[in-house]
Amino acid sequence: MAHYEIERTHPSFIKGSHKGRKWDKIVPAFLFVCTMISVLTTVGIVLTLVLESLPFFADVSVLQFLTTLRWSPPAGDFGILPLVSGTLLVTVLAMLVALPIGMMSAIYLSEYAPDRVRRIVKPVLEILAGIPTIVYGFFALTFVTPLLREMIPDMGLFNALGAGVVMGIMIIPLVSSLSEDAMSAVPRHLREAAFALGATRFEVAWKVVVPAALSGIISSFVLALSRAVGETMIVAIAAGATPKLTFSPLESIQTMTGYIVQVSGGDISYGSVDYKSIFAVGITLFGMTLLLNLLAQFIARRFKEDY
Amino acid sequence: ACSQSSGTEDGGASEENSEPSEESSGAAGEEGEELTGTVVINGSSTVYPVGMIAAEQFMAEHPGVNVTVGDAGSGAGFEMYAAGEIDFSEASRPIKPEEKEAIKEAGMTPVEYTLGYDGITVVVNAENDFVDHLTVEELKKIWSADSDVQTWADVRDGWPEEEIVLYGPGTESGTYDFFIEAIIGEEEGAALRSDYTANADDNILVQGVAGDPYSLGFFGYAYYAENQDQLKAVPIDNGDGPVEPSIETISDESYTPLSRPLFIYPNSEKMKENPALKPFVQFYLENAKQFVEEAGYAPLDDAHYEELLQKFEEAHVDV
Amino acid sequence: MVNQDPVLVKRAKTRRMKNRFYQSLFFAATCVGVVVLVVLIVDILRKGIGVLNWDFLTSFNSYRPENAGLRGAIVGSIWIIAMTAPLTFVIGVCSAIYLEEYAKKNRWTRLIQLNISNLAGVPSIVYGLLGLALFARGFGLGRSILAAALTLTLLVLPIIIVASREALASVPDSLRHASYALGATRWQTIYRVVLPRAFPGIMTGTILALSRAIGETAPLLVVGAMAYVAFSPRDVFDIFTTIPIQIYNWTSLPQEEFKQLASAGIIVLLVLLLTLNAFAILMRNKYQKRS
Amino acid sequence: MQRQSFHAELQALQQLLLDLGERVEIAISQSILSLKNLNRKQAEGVIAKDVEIDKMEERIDNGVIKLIATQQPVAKDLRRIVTAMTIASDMERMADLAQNIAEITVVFVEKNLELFKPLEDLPRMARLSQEMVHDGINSFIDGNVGLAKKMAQRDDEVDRLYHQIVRELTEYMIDRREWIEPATQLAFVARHLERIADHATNIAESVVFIETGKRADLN
Amino acid sequence: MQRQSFHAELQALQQLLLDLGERVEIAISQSILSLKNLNRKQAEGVIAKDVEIDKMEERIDNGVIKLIATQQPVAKDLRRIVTAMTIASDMERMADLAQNIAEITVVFVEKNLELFKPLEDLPRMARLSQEMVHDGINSFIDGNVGLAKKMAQRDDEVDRLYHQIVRELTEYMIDRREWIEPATQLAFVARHLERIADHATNIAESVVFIETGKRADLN
Amino acid sequence: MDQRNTMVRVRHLNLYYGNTQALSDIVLDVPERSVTALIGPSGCGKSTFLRTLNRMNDLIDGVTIEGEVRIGGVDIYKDDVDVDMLRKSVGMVFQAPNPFPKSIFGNIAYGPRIHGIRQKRELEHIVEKSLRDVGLWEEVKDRLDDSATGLSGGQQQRLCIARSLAVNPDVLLMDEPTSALDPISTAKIEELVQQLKEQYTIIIVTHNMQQAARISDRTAFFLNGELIEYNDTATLFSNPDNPRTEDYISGRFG
Amino acid sequence: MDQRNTMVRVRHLNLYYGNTQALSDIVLDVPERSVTALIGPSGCGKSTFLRTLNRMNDLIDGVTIEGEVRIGGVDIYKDDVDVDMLRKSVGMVFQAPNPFPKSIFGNIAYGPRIHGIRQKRELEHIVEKSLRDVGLWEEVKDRLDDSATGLSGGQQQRLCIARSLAVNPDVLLMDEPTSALDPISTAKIEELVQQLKEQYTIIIVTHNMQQAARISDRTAFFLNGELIEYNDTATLFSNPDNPRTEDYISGRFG
Ligand SMILES: Nc1ncnc2c1ncn2[C@@H]1O[C@H](COP(=O)(O)OP(=O)(O)OP(=O)(O)O)[C@@H](O)[C@H]1O
Ligand SMILES: Nc1ncnc2c1ncn2[C@@H]1O[C@H](COP(=O)(O)OP(=O)(O)OP(=O)(O)O)[C@@H](O)[C@H]1O
Ligand SMILES: [Mg+2]
Ligand SMILES: [Mg+2]
Ligand SMILES: O=P([O-])([O-])[O-]
Repeated sequence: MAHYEIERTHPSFIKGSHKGRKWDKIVPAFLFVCTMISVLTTVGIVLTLVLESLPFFADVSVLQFLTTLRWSPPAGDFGILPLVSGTLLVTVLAMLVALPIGMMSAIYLSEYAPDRVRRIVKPVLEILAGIPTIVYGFFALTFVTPLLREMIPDMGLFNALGAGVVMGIMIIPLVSSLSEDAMSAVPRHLREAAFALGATRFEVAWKVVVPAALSGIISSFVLALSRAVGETMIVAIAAGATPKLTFSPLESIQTMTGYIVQVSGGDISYGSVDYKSIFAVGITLFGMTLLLNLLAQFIARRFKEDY
Repeated sequence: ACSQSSGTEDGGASEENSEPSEESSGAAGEEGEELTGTVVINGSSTVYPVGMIAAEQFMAEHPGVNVTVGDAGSGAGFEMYAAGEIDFSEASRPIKPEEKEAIKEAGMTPVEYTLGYDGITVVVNAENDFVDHLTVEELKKIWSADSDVQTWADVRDGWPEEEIVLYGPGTESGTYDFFIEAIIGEEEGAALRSDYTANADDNILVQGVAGDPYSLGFFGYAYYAENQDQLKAVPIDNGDGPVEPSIETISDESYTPLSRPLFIYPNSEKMKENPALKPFVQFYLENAKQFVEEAGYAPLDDAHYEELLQKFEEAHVDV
Repeated sequence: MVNQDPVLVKRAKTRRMKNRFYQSLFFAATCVGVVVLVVLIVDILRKGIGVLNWDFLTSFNSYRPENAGLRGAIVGSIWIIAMTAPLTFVIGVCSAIYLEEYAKKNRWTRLIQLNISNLAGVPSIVYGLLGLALFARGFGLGRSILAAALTLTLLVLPIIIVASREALASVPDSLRHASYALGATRWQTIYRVVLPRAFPGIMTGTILALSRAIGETAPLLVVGAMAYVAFSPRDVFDIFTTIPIQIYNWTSLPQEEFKQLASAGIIVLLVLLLTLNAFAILMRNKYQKRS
Repeated sequence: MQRQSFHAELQALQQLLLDLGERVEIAISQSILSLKNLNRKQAEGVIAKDVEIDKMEERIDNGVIKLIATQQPVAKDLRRIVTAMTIASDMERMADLAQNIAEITVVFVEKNLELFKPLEDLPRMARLSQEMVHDGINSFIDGNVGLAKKMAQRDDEVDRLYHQIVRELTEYMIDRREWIEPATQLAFVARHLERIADHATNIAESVVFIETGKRADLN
Repeated sequence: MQRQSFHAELQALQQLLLDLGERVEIAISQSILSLKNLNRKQAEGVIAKDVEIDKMEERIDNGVIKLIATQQPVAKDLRRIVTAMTIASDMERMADLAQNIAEITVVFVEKNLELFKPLEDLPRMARLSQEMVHDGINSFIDGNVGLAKKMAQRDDEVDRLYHQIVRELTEYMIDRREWIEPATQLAFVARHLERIADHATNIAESVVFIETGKRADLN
Repeated sequence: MDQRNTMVRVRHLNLYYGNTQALSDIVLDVPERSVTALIGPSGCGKSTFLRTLNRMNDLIDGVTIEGEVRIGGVDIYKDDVDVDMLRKSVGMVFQAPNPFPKSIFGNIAYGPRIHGIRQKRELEHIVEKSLRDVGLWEEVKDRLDDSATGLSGGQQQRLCIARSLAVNPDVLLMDEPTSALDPISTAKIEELVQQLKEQYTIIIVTHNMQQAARISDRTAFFLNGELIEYNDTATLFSNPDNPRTEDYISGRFG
Repeated sequence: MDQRNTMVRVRHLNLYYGNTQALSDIVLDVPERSVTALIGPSGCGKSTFLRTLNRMNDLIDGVTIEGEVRIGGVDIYKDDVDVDMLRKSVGMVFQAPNPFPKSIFGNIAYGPRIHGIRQKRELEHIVEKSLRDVGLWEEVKDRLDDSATGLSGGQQQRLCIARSLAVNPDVLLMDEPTSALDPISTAKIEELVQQLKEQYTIIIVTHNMQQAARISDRTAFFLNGELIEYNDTATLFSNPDNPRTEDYISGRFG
């Protein structure tokens, strides 16, 4: 091998010959501070909830809080389970509406609809998610529930069903849009592969696109789920304010969020245990959404498909 | 800017720092000169309409003053009072000892003024033709925590054996507390039965009772008054025969025991630093009867309002 | 094609029919959302359009329904958005840039990411509790526009961060490499290549986050929005109300007239939101066409 | 193993060369035999077969061009393929020379010339040349450089024989006038055989080139 | 125009061939001249130059292999490149034959043989062959199939001359015994020239093949 | 070769994307069990033509097709043709390997499953046979349940070919199947194509002319949507009829 | 050629991704103003090696580098080297054309701008010169303000080369610059490389051995992270020293 002993010397990239890189020091520090804000937010939320609920747990033991089957502050019964069951009931109902409809809409939009239709319908559906929730609350109470009561006469005016259905409608676009995004992200060549094997559009959608987009779809489900768990105004208005350990969708119930918003707008003394209980409920709610999100992360990683 | 400016817990004395002095200097209370400043009211949502009427009418006379009214709830009102955040608190129940304690600890003394009454109205569906009245005992039987009333027949013999569907405010409401006090009794831990349909919004309760032929509910009189076509008020017999709620029967205190007093607790300490506050309170009390009526509540007799003014003047001669 | 198995041909027919059936089903499902939206809007229009006029937009609230208007709430909402928008935009985009472009992909970053997606799922009322304790009380901002704006900023921050991160991540690495290979520093690369390309995506996320902020009720109730505000706030320390708060308040009053006003308020809010959404959609369509 | 089709085609090409080599060997031995026995028919057989050999060369040329056009060979593969063409051309030349010898047989028969002495050295030369052809082909197929290089010695022997034969023939011519014509013809035959050996040496050189990438002068 | 570097290399290869052709022409004319004048020095010059010609053929071969290995030519380009090798080999053979003629000159001078009559037909034959070489190269460079095909006629003329010369020389030999040796040598010269013309015809055939992709038998 | 039956018969095919014509009057016959290569510069319509043969162009809005395409004698643009069944008969392999994000087994079994084969035994048989046909069986038989995306690029592409074979097609269309692969994987695929032509009619688009030369029996040269020359591969590459073909294959172009 | 100065001098270079070694003891000298091709099977470390020359590997976490890399005599892994300026001196062109989503002008002017050139006149001059150098000027001079993404693939790649030239590098690294292009665009880029070597030292990775053979002066053959042979291109392709090289270039592999 030849050697070329005479080397060029070219010191232009020795340090010091280049100015104006101060930004590269300042910028990351600033960006880091911004990022820390969201961390501090969590710290703030946890601190607030814990500190404010400490006096409550001084009065009501955690065990009592978790195991008592009744929630009746005037009677001194602080069992979170009725509120949890109310929350779960409404959430399940909402999911029963939102998941199938959202999912089917997503499939229609991504696999069947002509491009023009998709470009119009998708944002139209997204409007549903942007409508303030108190609007939905009254829609549930004054439109949907009466309609439902025509069909199920012995249903109460306040009921989990109406609230759940409307909440489900509200979160349809969460499922349909995000799932559609996930399905659209499935590369075209996978679809072509299936078509080339003689698959029908339905078979392509159901056996190729949906499985490939599963992690995105499940993420959208979980996002919808935590939105449903955390939704306040619809349930406050339409589901009633009756903490009840029940799984009947026809009855009036109360959710955790409903309880918090009603107490914080009520007349009870801020010094009372009753009032402090909203922080205990808040921390439970926070814990539940945290759990859901962890689950979502786990599932998303589990179903992560690389195509 | 507004009058409250700091969240420090040690009361109002230290809070004038950000007060716009150019607005208040020399203008305080002087007749004929333009009054400026801000008054912040918060507290009961029941009393809120009264405060709003007062605010609006006061501002019509004193365009330089801003009066804002919140409806965060009686408890929240006292809370903010203690925190020194508001000039004025409204309540649909008397202040609780622990709330008074908190406010005193912050260096303030809440003075209570009763504005009038809200009659808590027991209502049934307009189609209900068998309920002519209810006694207090019957109400207690229906609503007590250990109640075994399931149908109307359980309340009074001869009434239909139809399930009685109950509507009422939630536990967080002042009305709930008051109803317990008036009907169930005053002992600690007393509660209503928990299987009724609760809601914080009286409008929603109206809908409930109106939509359910065998329902029974209770809420503020104003909500009944606005919906008389769908609801029927139930006369209450407190031993002196059934009395139907109306502005008159509530006003003359013949409608018992469900007449609930409405209060305001102006912040005396704030008056020292907020020149607009005293004129506003004075205006409020001077016209309280009219405001209460206009809001759909029952006023007291004129003598009461004179007493109120007197009490006010005594309390604030120094201001 | 050459010799078709008759069994397969028969099956193919049923498969084709199955496809048709599902196509109809999926179409119907899509219609559900659209139909509900139409019903909802018609319902609200029916209730509220009667009282919607110029006076309604320019008058302050009043105890007389015929005089009551939305002015204080509109101004309040605008104040809050004007505060929230730059705050969330700057903090959100900066966080996203840090996480996507600077942070090493280690456990801490994953933890921060988990934290952010968790924050996105925290119920808004919990933010209200935080805003009350932290901004109104802790920082002594009181029940002010600033406290509310900061609360909403925290509330919608995760939305912007997630959307911006996605927009940044969708910028192909090849562009970054091209820039580095020309001797650009990291910040020059981000500022001149990555951000311009990700901008439409970031804007879409921002607008969607802001429309969420505009429609929020519960946290502002807790932080202390007023129900009756008959003047326009002058600075960020002023007391305020917002459109959804006003709507909520009107619906709780006994008089039927206020309920109509509430519906009219909802119409105003929807128009505002639809305008913002339309803007976001235009952005996105433009962006999608390019890529 | 990669590129099976390429190697199959390369194999086919080598087989063609092998076949061609065999035919050339036969042509050489038969032509010299026909001369020895003055067998006109045999000679004409050799002449007739030359057309086929030309065709085979053509097939090899086309095969090489197709292989290059379609398989982009490089390095040794490429040398092997390209050289196949040179070797085929050498063989075709050998066959031509054998044909020339066969033609001389025909001249002998037609002109009724006589072989003034039994042929000995010429057949020996022919045998040597023919062996060289054989070894050349084998060294190509096996990539056997050693074998190829050894062929150079035999070529020297052939050259020696050639010069000896030409000298002897010249003497015969001087001896007897009627031997002039047949002797001249036989000198040509010797010359042809010497050329055949040269071409065989060319093949050996080609083999060295294929295997080492370097030219060797074995002549 | 695409693939400039490829075409530059192709050009260079053709230039090499052109140079080679010129040298071969010179070798042919000088060898026959040396014989005519029995100029030993001139003959030795031709012999010495043959080494260079061999080297040139080698360069062409290597150029062809490099071009194929690096440029993947197809179709006419490929035929042109591959055939360049065949043509070079033909030329090298012609140069060899010219060298052989020069060697005969040396034999004449060394053995003091006499040219029993002034050479006329042989130089004519040489001129014809040389022209054929010239035309072959030109038709290759220009891709001129017409010119190539015309060369076949000239080859027939050369063959005719060859047979005539060999017949005459045989007669000379029968006439005078001492003419036997020089006449034999001259017969070889004629044979060599005939071969040179054959090789030139091969070039013509190659040109036809390049341009049409088809083999033509012009011999 | 011309003794074989014609598998694909194209007559006067014109194709338009909206108003722009992408294919002009294509006439071409492909004999069965042979490899036909389509070459030509980028955008000349090779892929478009290929996709007319299994009606993949149906998936694109605004495509108009005129003329006749017969596969195994059937005019595939007639109304009564079942497109799904057509695509079953005419397999397709794409430029970049596109395995489904499923297991190796699931990838191969996908086609048979949608066409109604449910029995595990039968599916296993098909999977093994298809994988053997592409020479992948030995490499993957112990990890049939692993994700197909974990395979190397070359293995993935052979898997995709196996997946096409699993539905038992008559014709196999390949659109630049090796352009995303390294030379060694490419060589494997090329060998595979040589083997597969014993059973299938293969039409392959390639940018690589040497590849076309190496593996195909016949080659079609497209230019600007026209079929310029369709010829024996050896002829086309050593002695094309059309000067534009020669210009293209010898790189004298553009 | 051996009279030329050494531009790139690599001594005993080892590179690890985490714990796995990707380059082993590479020793190699690249003379200035020449084209050096890097060939080898997929994953052998060609791209990795290329990226050590402009320290693009710094962008990847967990990379450890040992040994010495000198460019123009300077050890580029010494502490006092300014990486950004190094990358300015050592340009890089990537596999797929990656123009910025800016105008054609904006693409070329990007580099000069970040290095501080602000004057419009000067920028225009640089843009024109760079575009002329890659033979794109005539094609695009009337639409410098159009988006660069509207160009064809081959034009885009030439634009990317022009963009690299605009910051006036000494060395130009190219990682499979034509693998995404059609044959005609490829030919243009190859011609361009031939012209550019008059001024620049070019190191090019290619999967296409014929390309390496066509355009490079010297070729380096990598295998499993080792430099197996580094030789004159003509020698390497006609008569390689190492039998593994011969096996690879003649496709007898894997
Ligand atoms: N979906 C489409 N809509 C409109 N025009 C298209 C579409 N697909 C391809 N074309 C156009 O049709 C022509 C032929 O395209 P096609 O993809 O068949 O070319 P190709 O020969 O396969 O090219 P390549 O070698 O780049 O794959 C091109 O001009 C292309 O721009
Ligand atoms: N970022 C990375 N982290 C870990 N390993 C890597 C990384 N990049 C490359 N490798 C590994 O280093 C080895 C060399 O990779 P490199 O990309 O340099 O190969 P290459 O020769 O360029 O291959 P190709 O021809 O496919 O581009 C491979 O085994 C690869 O898997
Ligand atoms: Mg294509
Ligand atoms: Mg690489
Ligand atoms: O706020 P309230 O007075 O209605 O309880």
